[in-house]
Amino acid sequence: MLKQIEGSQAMAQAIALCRPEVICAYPITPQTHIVEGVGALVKTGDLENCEFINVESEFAALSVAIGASAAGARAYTATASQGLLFMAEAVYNAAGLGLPIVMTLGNRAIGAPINIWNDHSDAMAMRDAGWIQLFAETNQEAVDLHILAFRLAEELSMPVMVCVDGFILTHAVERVDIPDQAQVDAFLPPYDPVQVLDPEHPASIGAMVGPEAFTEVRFLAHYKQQQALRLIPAFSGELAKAFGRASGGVLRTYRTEDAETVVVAMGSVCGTIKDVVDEMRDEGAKIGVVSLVSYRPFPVEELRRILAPAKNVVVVEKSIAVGVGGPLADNIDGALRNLDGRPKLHSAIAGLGGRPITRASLRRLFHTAVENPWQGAHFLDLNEHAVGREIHRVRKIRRSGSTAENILRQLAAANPLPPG
Amino acid sequence: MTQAKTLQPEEARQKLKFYQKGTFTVGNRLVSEEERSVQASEDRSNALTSGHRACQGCGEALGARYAIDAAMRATDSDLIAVNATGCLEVFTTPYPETSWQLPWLHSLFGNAAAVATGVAAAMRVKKKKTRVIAQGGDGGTTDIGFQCLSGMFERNDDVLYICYDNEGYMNTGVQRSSATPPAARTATTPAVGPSPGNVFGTGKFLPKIAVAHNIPYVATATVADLHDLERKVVKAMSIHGARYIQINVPCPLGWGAASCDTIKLARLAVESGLYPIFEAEHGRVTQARKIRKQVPVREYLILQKRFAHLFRDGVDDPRVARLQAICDAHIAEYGLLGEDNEV
Amino acid sequence: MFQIRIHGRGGQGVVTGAEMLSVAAFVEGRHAQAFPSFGSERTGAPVVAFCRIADREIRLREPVQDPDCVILQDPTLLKVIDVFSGLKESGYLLVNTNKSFDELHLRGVVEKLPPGHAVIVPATDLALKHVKRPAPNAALLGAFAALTGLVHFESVKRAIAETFPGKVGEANIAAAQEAYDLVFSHERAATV
Amino acid sequence: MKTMDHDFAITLDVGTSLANHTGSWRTFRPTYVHRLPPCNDACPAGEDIQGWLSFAEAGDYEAAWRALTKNNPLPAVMGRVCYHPCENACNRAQIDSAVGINSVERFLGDMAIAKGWRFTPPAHKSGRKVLVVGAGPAGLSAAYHLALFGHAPTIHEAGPAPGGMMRFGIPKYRLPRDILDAEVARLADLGVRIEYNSKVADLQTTMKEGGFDAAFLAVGAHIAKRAYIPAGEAAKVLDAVQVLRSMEGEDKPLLGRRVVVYGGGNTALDVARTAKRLGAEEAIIVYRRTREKMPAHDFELEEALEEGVMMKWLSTIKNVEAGAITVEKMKLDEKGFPQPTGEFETLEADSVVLALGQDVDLSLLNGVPGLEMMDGVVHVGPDMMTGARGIFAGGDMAPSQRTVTVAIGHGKRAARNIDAFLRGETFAPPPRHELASFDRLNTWYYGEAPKTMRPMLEIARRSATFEEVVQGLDESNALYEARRCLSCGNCFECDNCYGVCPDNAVVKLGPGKGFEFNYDFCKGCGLCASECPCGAIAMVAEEI
Repeated sequence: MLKQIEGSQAMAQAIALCRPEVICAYPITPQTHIVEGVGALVKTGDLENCEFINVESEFAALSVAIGASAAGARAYTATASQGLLFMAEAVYNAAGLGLPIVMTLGNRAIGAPINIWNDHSDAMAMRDAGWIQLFAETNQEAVDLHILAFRLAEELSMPVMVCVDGFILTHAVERVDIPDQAQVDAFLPPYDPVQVLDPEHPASIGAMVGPEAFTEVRFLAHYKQQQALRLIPAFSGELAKAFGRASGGVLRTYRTEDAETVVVAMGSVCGTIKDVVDEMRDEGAKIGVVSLVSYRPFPVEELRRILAPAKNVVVVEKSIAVGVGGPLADNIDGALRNLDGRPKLHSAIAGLGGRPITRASLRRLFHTAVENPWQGAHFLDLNEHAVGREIHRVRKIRRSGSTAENILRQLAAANPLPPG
Repeated sequence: MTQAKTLQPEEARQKLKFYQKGTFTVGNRLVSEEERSVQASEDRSNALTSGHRACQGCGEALGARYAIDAAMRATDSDLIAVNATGCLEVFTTPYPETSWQLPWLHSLFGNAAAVATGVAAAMRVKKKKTRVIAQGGDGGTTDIGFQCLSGMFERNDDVLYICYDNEGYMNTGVQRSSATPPAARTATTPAVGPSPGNVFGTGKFLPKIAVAHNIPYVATATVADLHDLERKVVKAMSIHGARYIQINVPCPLGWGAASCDTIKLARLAVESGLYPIFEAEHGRVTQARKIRKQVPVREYLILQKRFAHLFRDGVDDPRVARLQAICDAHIAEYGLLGEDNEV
Repeated sequence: MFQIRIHGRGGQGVVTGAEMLSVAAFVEGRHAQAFPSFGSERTGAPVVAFCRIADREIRLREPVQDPDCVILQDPTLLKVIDVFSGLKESGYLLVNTNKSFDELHLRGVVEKLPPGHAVIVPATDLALKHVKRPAPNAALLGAFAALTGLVHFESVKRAIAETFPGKVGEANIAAAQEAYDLVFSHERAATV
Repeated sequence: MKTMDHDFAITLDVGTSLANHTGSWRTFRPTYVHRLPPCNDACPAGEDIQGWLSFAEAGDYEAAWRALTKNNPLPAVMGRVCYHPCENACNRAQIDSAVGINSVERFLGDMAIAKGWRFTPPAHKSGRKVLVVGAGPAGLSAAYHLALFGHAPTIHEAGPAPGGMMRFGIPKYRLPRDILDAEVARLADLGVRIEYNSKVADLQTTMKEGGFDAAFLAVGAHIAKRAYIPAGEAAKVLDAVQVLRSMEGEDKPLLGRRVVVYGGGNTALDVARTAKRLGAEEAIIVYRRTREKMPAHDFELEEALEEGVMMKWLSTIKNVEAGAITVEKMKLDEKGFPQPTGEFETLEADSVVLALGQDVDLSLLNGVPGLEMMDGVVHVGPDMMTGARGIFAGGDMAPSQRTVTVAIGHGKRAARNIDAFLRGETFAPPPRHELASFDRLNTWYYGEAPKTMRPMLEIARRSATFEEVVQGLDESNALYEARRCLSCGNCFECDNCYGVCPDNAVVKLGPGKGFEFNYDFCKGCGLCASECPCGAIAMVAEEI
């Protein structure tokens, strides 16, 4: 059913349609509306057979989900940013234990400095935890990916993180087609765990594994996650048939067929990029974009196939691995490894801490990549004046205090009114 | 015939009932199987079975089997255990062998209470009667697991949390925890300098904090009093909601004591008043186990190398008196002296 | 694509206004996107919300930089921020005030816009009258429908009713109706 | 239980650690041992007290009685007259008070009489004949054991009735005669022949005529020791043996209203208490030393004092006249010996009874070659055999304490050696276990349970009648008392080892079968040994 609805509410309804049995809620901006939404559905009785547990921290949230999932219940939770880091230990643990928990990540920057706005630092911090990470471009896709996530998680006994840009999607009201219960039930069978805590069939789950078998355990986790590269398209196909629309897949291409410049990005920014691609195509530029849905597992073969013919690959990503550069760019670089005549790779860091990524800036970026390429990571719309002054000042005075504070002071001095 | 001093029938029956040799021992050949302790039974579940890698004389291994076997009997073996990281976890489940014989889950060091909440929630939503126990050492309970534990208490989740309190981080090599007693030497409170060992005036006695959550049941116990321990576990399993039992389990390695003294130390901890044994229901202390044969705390301390610095050069350190004062305070607070109404 | 930017203060229903507007467009089978200037809005702080309306899927996620319409819920913001930033020359301006554009020193802005594209409406007064709360957003949407003709007033009414079920919705609809009527008559007067 | 399909390595099948044999960690191994309980150790009759108490505490009184009578055929008697050194040795005395072993023994003995329990006769008869001289405790005991061995013992008793000094030396109020008779009858029932009024004057002749293969001599000390005391012609001076023996006949001794007894042993007390019962207004015991030095048992003195017997400490009788005696006051020197002070005192006395000890009539041994006699007793070896082959001796005849219990022990030991002798072998006593001393116990596990006091006959009746002074226990009291036993040194199946083993390495074998260690898993921590209440587990170093 088509609705004009806030993204968080749409996701809440979709999650409820997946019949989760245990939901763990802890507030953190910007995912809060989602669990509030599901919680209300539990309270009203619209979502039956569901324990909604208000926990005392994100660490507990995922831990409760771990217990519930190990005991055979379909478990769900949501978090963001600091919350994900606070539960980091449990994030790895859930994956290690092979528990098919689904978690929404309302992507948000990580402090300090504290920042509640969108970027992908949080997802990147947990990219190696063993979870499948799927990035939604729209709220429609966010809805569909959640339904797909439960199917995928339970098929593989592996947790899935659905990454949704905080505010940009979670708080955006837009048109979303919410499937009905019968459609979801037909797509998503009841949870039938491979292993479960059961007094009838006792086992010890969570053993200590030493050097003699740890490598094998990790190999198997890696092997298992790669199965998702096959399953995600398969399930997306099923879902398209059932719901009458294409969602998911490991990635989607837009006007890449003859593109000399291919942009790669994840999440909601892909929409803006598509608009820019259309504009530039209209101007004659051979440009396309790849929207990467599955960041983990990383679709190396698929990316090689698509990117190989291009001359330039521009990676636009909302995170910075301090000291290295863009982690997505690094992964793309890895995908192109040893490729003969491989395209040039241009890494751009954009939208950190919620800075708007505008069409204008992107156009400039794509032109520059082709005409005047840079080395290393490019920070889109960087206030070079502010950083230049700070670098200069730090060179002069040691112990100059917090860089963030200093830049804020400078900005305030330079521009008394924040931009509208 | 005139009776001089003889037992009245009621009195005699009372005495016979408790058959002197069987009052405190694990079993008693003269009472029926049902009246004996779980541990006396040939059919006990041995939930924690042989072949585990605990040190010789491990109090925790003992306490865990006591508690879980009792819970197994109380639940007709319809039980799931969640374990925090720590000695108990490491010595029972190193790949490829486990010593547990019930469904058991280990997740992390600090989240056992929350994981157990999840298991309990799953059982509720699945409409199963299966009961849930979370267990961990004092580090996993009073320190790193404290937040999850408090949350579980506060929500009154249907979980019995058992803390095996050996007063330190033994798994990592005997470091101080918030359950380490004053003056005790640990790897992080070495017995050097002007104030050797752990400082006075710190630490926390978690059972009181548990009581402050107004949960249905809180109790302390030791491996030295099996009947008391089993009774408390059985009682806990008869209650739904959040429950907490803290069991004193001496650690021969960490305490620097002979492996054969494990139970004796637990006994002396109680009999000195250092470790008050009580139970509380809904925020109120309802019973305190009386001291049977009071001993000065010195007798307890002197058996342990972690307190050896208190007895150097044949002179008692003034800290011994301070520890005795702690015992005396416990005795006064919980009313540990006098006749015990319950045996 | 038609882009609207709404300026107001926390508590004035700025975000809800944008959302209701998107619903009104949705009701008409169009694509619409509403989103706030993301942040931890506290009551009284300057707040911006955006709405895009189009006849095809809206992919753009950047904040509205070059609005087709600016709705100013609170004229006191004029001293704080540049609410007209990027406003298209063919754009619309809707200001909630009891004063005139001259009194607000907005003559210059209004004159840049096509005639009849700038209008004032005492939305807060209307809200106080009908809703008994200083929440001018519904009234402004009524005025917006009248000013731009982008959405039918019937759609605005449905959007308000979906957002505020029951009596509150009716009161808001009444406020919107009065604003609509006010602007509609004003516009007709201007065009006649 | 089906195994689940599960993850590699991180999920494990239950109980798989049984493959890990932690027994290899062990440097000390626990072993179950039997240690000798101090009661058994102290019992002159060699009773397995702890053994029979363990039946009694389970309420199986017949089994208890049968276990008891393996060593002692006269529990009802012994339950009255034994001075119970077992109780003095009892470890429980260090906790609260000794277990009332003697009272439980009497309870069992009395129950056996009441229920008519009989001894089980031996399966085989040897056809060998053994002469037993004297039907006192030693003789009866030896005859009993010999009968159980299948031999044919015949007791020649000089007197008209069995019991020896039990009958002629112990007053009725301490040992009712029907009890004695009942237990002797049970022996006769087993096949012990007793010929009364059959004094053996010449051992060799009797043996030859009777065709005996061996002999056990157990003649009691019936001859009173005398001391020279100047006495007037009208003075009435008797000896204790004479007085107590005449109590068994028709004519009771005439002692008068004021009786003085001279001596400090149990016999002196018996005489004084008998005198009170015969109507004496005053019974005074004159003893040359102090209460602390008195050889008589303190509990008997207490009973005597309760009954009105008076004591004259630190006094010797210098002269006896009709109606009065003169005593000299004594004082103890530095070494504790009484020394005369030269101070004299006169006491009224209608009679004086000397209770200064007894001797054995050894005349029957005249002419037996190889016998060695010294200080009025026959020298015997550890096997109770005298210097003459095949001739054994015990009881008062052999050098030792002269108590009924010692005599019963002698009888048993002699019987075992006679049995071996008859088979041409040497009896080798089993090695004695290490003593289960108090420090071997973990007394924490024993509940608080003070000793049950045996009811006493009220004072008024005690001084007027010969009714038994000390009463028996009823069943609940006896059971309670039996259960006070700590079972020192011997497993009583308390399950402590089974319970306290952190490695589940103790296997419970079922009721009555005890436990065994599973050395595959025992790490040798020693908790089982420490927490064994009764010290029945020893830690032994592993051989490396």
